[in-house]
Amino acid sequence: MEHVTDKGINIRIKELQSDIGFIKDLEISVGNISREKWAEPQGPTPFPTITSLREWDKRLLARYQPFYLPFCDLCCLCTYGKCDLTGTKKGACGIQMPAQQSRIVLLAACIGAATHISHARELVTHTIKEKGREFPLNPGGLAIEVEAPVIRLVCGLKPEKLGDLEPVLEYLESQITVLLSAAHTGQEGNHIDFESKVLHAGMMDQVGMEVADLAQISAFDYPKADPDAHLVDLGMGTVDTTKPVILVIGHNVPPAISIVDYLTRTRLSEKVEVTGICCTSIDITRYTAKAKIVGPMSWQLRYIRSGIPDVIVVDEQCIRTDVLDESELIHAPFIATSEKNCLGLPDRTHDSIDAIVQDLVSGKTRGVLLLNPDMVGEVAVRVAREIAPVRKKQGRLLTPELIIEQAKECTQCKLCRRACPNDIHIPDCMKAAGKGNLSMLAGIYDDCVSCARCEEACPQDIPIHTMIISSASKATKDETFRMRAGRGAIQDVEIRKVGGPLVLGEIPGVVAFVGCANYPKGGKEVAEMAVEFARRRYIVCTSGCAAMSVGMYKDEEGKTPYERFPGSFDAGGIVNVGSCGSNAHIAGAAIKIASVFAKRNLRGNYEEIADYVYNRVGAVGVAWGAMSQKAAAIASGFWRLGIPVVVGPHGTKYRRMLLGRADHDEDWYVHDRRTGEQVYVGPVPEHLFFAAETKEEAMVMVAKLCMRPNDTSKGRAIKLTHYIDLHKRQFGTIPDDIPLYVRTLTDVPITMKEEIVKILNSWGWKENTIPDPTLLSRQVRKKER
Amino acid sequence: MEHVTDKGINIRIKELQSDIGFIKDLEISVGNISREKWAEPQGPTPFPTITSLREWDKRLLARYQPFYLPFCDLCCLCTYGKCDLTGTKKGACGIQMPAQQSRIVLLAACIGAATHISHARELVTHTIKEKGREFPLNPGGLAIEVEAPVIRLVCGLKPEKLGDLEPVLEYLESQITVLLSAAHTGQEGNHIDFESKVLHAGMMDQVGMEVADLAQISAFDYPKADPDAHLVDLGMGTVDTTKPVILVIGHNVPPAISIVDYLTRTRLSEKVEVTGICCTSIDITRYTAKAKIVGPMSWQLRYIRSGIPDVIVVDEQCIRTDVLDESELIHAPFIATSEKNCLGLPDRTHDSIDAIVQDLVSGKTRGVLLLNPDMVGEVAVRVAREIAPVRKKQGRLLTPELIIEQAKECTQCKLCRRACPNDIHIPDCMKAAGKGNLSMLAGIYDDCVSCARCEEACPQDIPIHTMIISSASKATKDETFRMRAGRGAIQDVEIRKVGGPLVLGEIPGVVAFVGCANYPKGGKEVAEMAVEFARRRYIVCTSGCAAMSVGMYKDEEGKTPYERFPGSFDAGGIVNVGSCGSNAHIAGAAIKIASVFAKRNLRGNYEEIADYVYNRVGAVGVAWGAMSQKAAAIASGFWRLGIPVVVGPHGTKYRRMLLGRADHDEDWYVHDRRTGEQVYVGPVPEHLFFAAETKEEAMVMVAKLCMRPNDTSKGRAIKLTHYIDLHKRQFGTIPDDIPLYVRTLTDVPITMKEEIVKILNSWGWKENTIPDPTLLSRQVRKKER
Amino acid sequence: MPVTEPWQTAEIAGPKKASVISKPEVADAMIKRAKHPVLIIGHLAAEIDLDDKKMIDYLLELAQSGNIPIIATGHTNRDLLKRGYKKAGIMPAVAIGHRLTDPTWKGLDGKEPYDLAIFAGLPYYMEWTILSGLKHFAPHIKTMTLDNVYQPHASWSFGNISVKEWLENLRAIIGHVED
Amino acid sequence: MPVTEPWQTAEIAGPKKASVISKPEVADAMIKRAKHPVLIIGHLAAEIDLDDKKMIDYLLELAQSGNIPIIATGHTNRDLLKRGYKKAGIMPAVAIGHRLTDPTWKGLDGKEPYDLAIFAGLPYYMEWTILSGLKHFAPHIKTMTLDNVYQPHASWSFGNISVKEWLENLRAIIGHVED
Ligand code: SF4
Ligand code: SF4
Ligand code: SF4
Ligand code: SF4
Ligand code: SF4
Ligand code: SF4
Ligand code: SF4
Ligand code: SF4
Repeated sequence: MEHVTDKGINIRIKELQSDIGFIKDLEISVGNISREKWAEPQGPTPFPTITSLREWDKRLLARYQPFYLPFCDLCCLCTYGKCDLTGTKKGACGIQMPAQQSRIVLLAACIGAATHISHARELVTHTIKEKGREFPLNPGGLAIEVEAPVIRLVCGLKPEKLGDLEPVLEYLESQITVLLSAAHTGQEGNHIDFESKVLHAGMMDQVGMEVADLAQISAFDYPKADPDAHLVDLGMGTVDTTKPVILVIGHNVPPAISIVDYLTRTRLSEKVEVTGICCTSIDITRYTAKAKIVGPMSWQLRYIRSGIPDVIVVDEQCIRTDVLDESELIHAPFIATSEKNCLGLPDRTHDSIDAIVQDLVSGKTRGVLLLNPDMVGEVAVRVAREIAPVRKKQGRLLTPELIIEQAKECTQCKLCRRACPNDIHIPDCMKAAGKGNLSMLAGIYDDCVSCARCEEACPQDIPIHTMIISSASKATKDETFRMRAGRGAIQDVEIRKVGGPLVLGEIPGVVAFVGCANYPKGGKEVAEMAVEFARRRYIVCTSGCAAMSVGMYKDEEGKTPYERFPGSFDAGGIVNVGSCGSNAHIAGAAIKIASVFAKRNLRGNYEEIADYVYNRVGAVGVAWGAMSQKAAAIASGFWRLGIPVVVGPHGTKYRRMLLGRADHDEDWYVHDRRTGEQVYVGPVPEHLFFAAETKEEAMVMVAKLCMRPNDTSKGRAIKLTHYIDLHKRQFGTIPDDIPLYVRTLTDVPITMKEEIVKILNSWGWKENTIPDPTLLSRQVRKKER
Repeated sequence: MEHVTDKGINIRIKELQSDIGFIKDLEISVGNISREKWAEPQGPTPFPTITSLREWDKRLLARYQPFYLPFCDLCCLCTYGKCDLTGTKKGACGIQMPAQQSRIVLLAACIGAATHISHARELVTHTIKEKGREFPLNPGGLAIEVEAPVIRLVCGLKPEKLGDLEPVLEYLESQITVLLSAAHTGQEGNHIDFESKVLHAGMMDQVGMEVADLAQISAFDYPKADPDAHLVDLGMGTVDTTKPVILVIGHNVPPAISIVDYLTRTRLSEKVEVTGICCTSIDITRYTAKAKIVGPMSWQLRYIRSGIPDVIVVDEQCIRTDVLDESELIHAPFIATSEKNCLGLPDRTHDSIDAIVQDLVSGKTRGVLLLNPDMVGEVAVRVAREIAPVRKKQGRLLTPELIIEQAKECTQCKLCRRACPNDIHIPDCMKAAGKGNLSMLAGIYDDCVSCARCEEACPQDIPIHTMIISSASKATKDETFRMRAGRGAIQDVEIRKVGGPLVLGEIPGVVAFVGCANYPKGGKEVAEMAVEFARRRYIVCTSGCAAMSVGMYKDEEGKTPYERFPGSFDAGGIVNVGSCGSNAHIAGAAIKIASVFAKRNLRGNYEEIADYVYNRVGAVGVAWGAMSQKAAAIASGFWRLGIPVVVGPHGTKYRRMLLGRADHDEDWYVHDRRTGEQVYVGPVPEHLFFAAETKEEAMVMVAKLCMRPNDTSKGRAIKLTHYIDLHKRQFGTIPDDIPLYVRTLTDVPITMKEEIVKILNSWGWKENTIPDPTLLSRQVRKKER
Repeated sequence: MPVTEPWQTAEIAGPKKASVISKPEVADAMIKRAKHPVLIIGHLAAEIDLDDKKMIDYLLELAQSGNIPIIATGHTNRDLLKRGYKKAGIMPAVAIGHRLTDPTWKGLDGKEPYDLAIFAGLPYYMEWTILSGLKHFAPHIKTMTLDNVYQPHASWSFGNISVKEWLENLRAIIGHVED
Repeated sequence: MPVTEPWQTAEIAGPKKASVISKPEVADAMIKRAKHPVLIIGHLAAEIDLDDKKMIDYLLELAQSGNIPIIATGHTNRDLLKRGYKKAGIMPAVAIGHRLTDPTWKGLDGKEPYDLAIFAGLPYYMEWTILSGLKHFAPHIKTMTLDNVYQPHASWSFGNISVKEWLENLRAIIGHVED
């Protein structure tokens, strides 16, 4: 099927004075694509269909076999069901478990990609309305020439103006539609083809994220690829509770911008606190340093129940669906602002602001739906200022006495613990609390993801989660951190600088900490990992909720990682690109290494560039608390580009891993571009999607996954040093698979030479060559004889 | 968010001789929309967003409350899960069961709509490639002026050429993307808002279906709204097994057309049988009377295992995902033709046809993927002709001796029956078969949906389903029926003729039998219902698998319903509109009643027209075997238009009903357009989505659901007559809710006057007025005082 | 075949599952305790052989001896009329399910809300889905099924029991309720 | 708390569920019958108190008395080394799960395919998902868990048992395997 933008322009001039010399330079641009200004030749797959890259996918999937972890033995997707798919059983439609699981993965990836893409659509429409289609895209001023690496790569287009993004969106929407349809009963039946479609969804997602962030960076004048983007306040402790406080939650920044602009316009900026949770908070702090970030998604209940926010404004994505109820319990008026999340509220978009404010302040209505972001600022600010003195920050926290009293009601039935995703020993803590010892209960705070399932499960109606946060209220007040505002893209000059060292392996890798906050043991682990790799002079990137978790951590000197490490895309930097959608810039950086540094053609040339990234750029994504369908889509986009992703243990619930077989030598051959020979390069990277059991295992794996066939010996030695060192520290031994990663003796880290050579010898290791690696036979310059 | 087609056209002329009088009539059309030729004024909601019709939806959903039937107590959509949502428990994202169930309904509706829309995209792209963007849309020649009622209504566009359909598709794809995103964790949280989004998905689906069918009717020159469309062969018994036989399965006709065209071109039409299952067979018989329809979706295993097909060609949708394996077992080469359903096969699209044919015939490859439909004809025909003499129709049917032998292996463990969706008493039949009596086993054939779950469950590996169809092989051979080819749209002149009687109630209703073959007791019940209502002079419509089931039935004289009843959209007609996607014409007919007959403005005027249809057009959809996500989407489209849908008992697995409360008087008031008064009109129609337990219950309900507030007394009396008569026949009594449906004494059927008046009196019934009904206060001409 | 597994193998319900009616007394007690029980009979009751009678005959006996109102779903009323029983309410199964979720609904007889809904004779999967709806959304009502298969979404259900056992149980319940 | 319900309430598995190790002899028999068993120990084994020792101490004892090779997942090896055990293979849990689905894989020791995989000490939900993968895709292998919670996807699992009962069972198994 062809893509939507392949559309004719039909110009008919009925009567025209015959001499057409009168008209010169008639330029008709549709959807404003600047088609003709780009000299780079078009590659083989601009606007790829869902099968255009199937061969590439199959190559990856042959190395990285899906290991399915069915989340349920059944399928319940149509009225023939439920069908029992245990083992090799077929459902009524003939499907078997591998295809069914990959079908669910596809559904998740489609939901995730649709979320980013529809958000991109929203931002583009909004910014076009504000700035016009001709408004130039500007993610980094003069520092950036390749303004949209992902769009260039995938679509073969070079967008220059906001309007240029529209045909890209049309393409994405058409692909989501066709991908989603493949999940219909009796469509795709093969799991590898489903997986290929998952990768396509991921690629669409990546394009969608780039579209969205390009639009908002340009239109809202965010930091433009600035390594020194300003620092912002982070944490509940930073909120000035003496002021009226507005809380924004979600991912779509225009309503929050409307609040900030209204405050500026009315000179009330110093009078009202604007605080945020999730990506809206990241994006609003890209817009103004005055806003504050409370924390990642999992801070919603904590913050709301504290009673601090006076008005709650939600937009879209990752918002607890019960915030409306929670806001009511603290008597905070509520404003929903998204078509996608109407929460049953009355649509007051066409009412007068006075009337809306009055109804919210008087409590006549618990909440309103305002679909025009421009109204939100005035309504939210006026309501916050009027209600704050009345509310008096009324929250739900309990005094120690009340906690103890409640804890005494506990019957030790354990249902809370059995409902807790992290199997937290709540009953033990209750027992202690009942006896007056609240420290155990408070100790839960760090590991708790604030899902409140414990409360839901308790037959005694004990307000467990409230008790946890109440007993930890000191910890809450201590949450005063600084975080670097999302800088957006990576500069071309940074790429030029690190391109060589990265591709040769001398910078040991790029490690991106991204994704949500479904952590097995709290967010601290993310910060620890980030610091560890920054200290080891990897390039560390962050985004979204993970970027906040990285910031919620202080070293001995009281410095947060953002204060301690520079924000540049360089060895030892910690680079916060921005919100979830800013992940596109991390992919973009990898792509730009192929283009800006290695001068490969980008345009519509996906396979070659992915092959380049896969074989040369030692990048790894870590989504330690990956929770959402968006996270699934984001990961899929990285996989297709050949970048492995490590998730935490909850990530096994994504239903499958993509794992290599280091013991299958035959899986790890590449073509040498120079000679055309097939060369064994070892299992680098060993896995494409991997769930680690513990932080320690994750770190060792990350170090290992940074190796690439293209590493020079010097680079490989550096990478091996980190891998071996981490392995020793975390597991107590030297890894036993070292020989797989040593191609020539010069690969061996000098400091460990003796030890390693002994191992090599005992394995019967033989020296090998270091090729100019590629998986694509067409990349070979000199054909194999 | 604005829709995608709201896109500027930017014309810049740099140097033009100043006198612009030189250019006259410069027409630039983008995407070829013929914007300016339509005099009808634009209504309030062209290209509605996902909230534009929220108020209308809320009105419907207040009357028809969702009754959720959770298919599982859990949610497993993200890695916080699984979450236990039993009762009022919240998941880790805060969601509760009603929202979760409606979220799953939304997912299903999105998948269904995406399936139709991406198929429409495929057909439009294909036909444009063949015929060009300027090719005129022509669904009915001069008989049809309102060529695209749904598109006109929803989009406010009047498409005239194939190219005009593209912006419609862009709009649909953008809406699917945003709707799907609402299912992301932490987006929509309110069940009524989810349901509103479901309705939006259904409306998108309806537009998509219309786009697809318009394109194919026009480009492939199908019967054009022809009541006398040709009759075609239907049933396994009609296949000439002495010839090579090609089987096409699915929904996308171009590969099948390529087969027929190749046969024509090579003068082999008489030498090869082209047979089909599911909608591709419907559509290929719209193209040529020579093709044969084997049966609905559930005939796949039956037909393949019979060994008759020599080559199997699949395209997309509702295809068993194990047809590839099944084809291998009968040594039939296999051709997949859809990007959406690649089945892991090697893509041979760019190979030579000779090589492909050779590999398929030699068995070197079990199957190929051909993504260019134009290649399929030659490959399929040549392979069929070469392989047929070798295969010798080798099937898998068993002799009676072998059946008995196998049956003796049965241990009576009952796992087969426990796996059977229809709880069929297989173990008893096995016992009998083991003793040599095959009639019970053969008796299963009619009720069996051929899902083969029994076989999958059997620990003895008894080929249960094969035994069923083998023992019923006589029944199979007797499957020789005739069915009217899909006629497509309804003519304006037909609408003009029946509009009055329908709206006044004198034609008692339109009953549409649509959807899949997941029947509780075989397809015969569908035919029986269709005949019953045609006999009662309702207008009966059919489409898709249901249209085949209606045809697989003979009366005492050996006539099928299509032979017995005329094909005109008139009282007593049985109108096969075509494939599943042709359902748009049934909606279109309802819409045209408002427009062609009642002269209401269509253009972008959804709410008013839906209000019209809901209050005046006594139409009911029956999807007795509704199985798929498409069926869910189709139903949703009808609901938003105010047309109730009845499904079979398996339909409860769609997770919710939309049911009215006849006992809540306050629910059933309308505005009288003339007076503005609120008038009680009774529960008409009582339900919007209803699963019937039995055919008998369904028929009574259908008759009841045909009543509308606008019925004249004469019309109401006729409708009541049918309702009461059916109730008496099926349930043995006069219904006890008659008083709800009698507004004035003239409503009472004369023949039953005495009986009914007695009931009325015992209820304390009071006479009421018959309003000019509407749910929309803005429709009131004279405002209420 | 395990007693407390769903009869249709794949119809796994979730964490909250029906208690098994291990002996007739359990059912008796429930019925007797109920202030306003109702017996909902699906069309299969007239098709299923039980001894030399049909299942519906036993259900009818139960209703009459226990003075329990009957709601006939599907076309069951026809079979009740054949047996001379004219008092049944007629209502589709999904509609009665829906009404039962409304705690203010006073029943077909308008007396008071039903507090025990006894199901029998519906297609397994349809009874399953409706009982699921009630489990989640009708906390004010207890549900019971008298089919001989385990319905996990009910409050009480027989296990998957043999026809013989079933018959014994039904007879016992009828006897007790009469007492 | 019902013994054969999943420990995490919502982790409903499906129709095929683990047999409960009702007494230590059941586990013994399985272990003894196995030609090439393997013990996979997750990091929680070193965190969970059992009596005055840690769970890992008992597992180690079992491995040594039964001569069962150990694979350490997560960072468990650190804790094994602390206890002087140096022979453990090190492999992440998902990787070992994946390898086990390959019937030709000869194990970390290269001897012959494992036929019994004993899991212990992984986070409940992660053990759950991996055991699910094995239930579906490693029909050639039996799986067992020695945690004190019910893992429905295993072939054999304890029920949700008390620490006391668990300890008794583990001790008995260790004793028997030694025999
Ligand atoms: S797939 Fe999910 S929703 Fe479906 S039955 Fe399994 S747990 Fe329930
Ligand atoms: S989609 Fe297939 S496996 Fe799933 S319920 Fe339907 S028939 Fe069964
Ligand atoms: S709120 Fe915290 S303690 Fe409670 S279930 Fe969720 S993670 Fe566990
Ligand atoms: S669920 Fe409630 S009563 Fe039970 S152990 Fe937890 S806190 Fe105690
Ligand atoms: S990181 Fe995850 S939870 Fe956080 S905003 Fe992004 S998708 Fe949501
Ligand atoms: S989407 Fe919500 S209810 Fe579902 S698994 Fe995730 S957190 Fe639980
Ligand atoms: S193939 Fe027929 S008999 Fe077998 S399980 Fe399916 S419907 Fe029942
Ligand atoms: S599953 Fe097989 S063995 Fe069991 S009753 Fe059915 S046919 Fe007999």
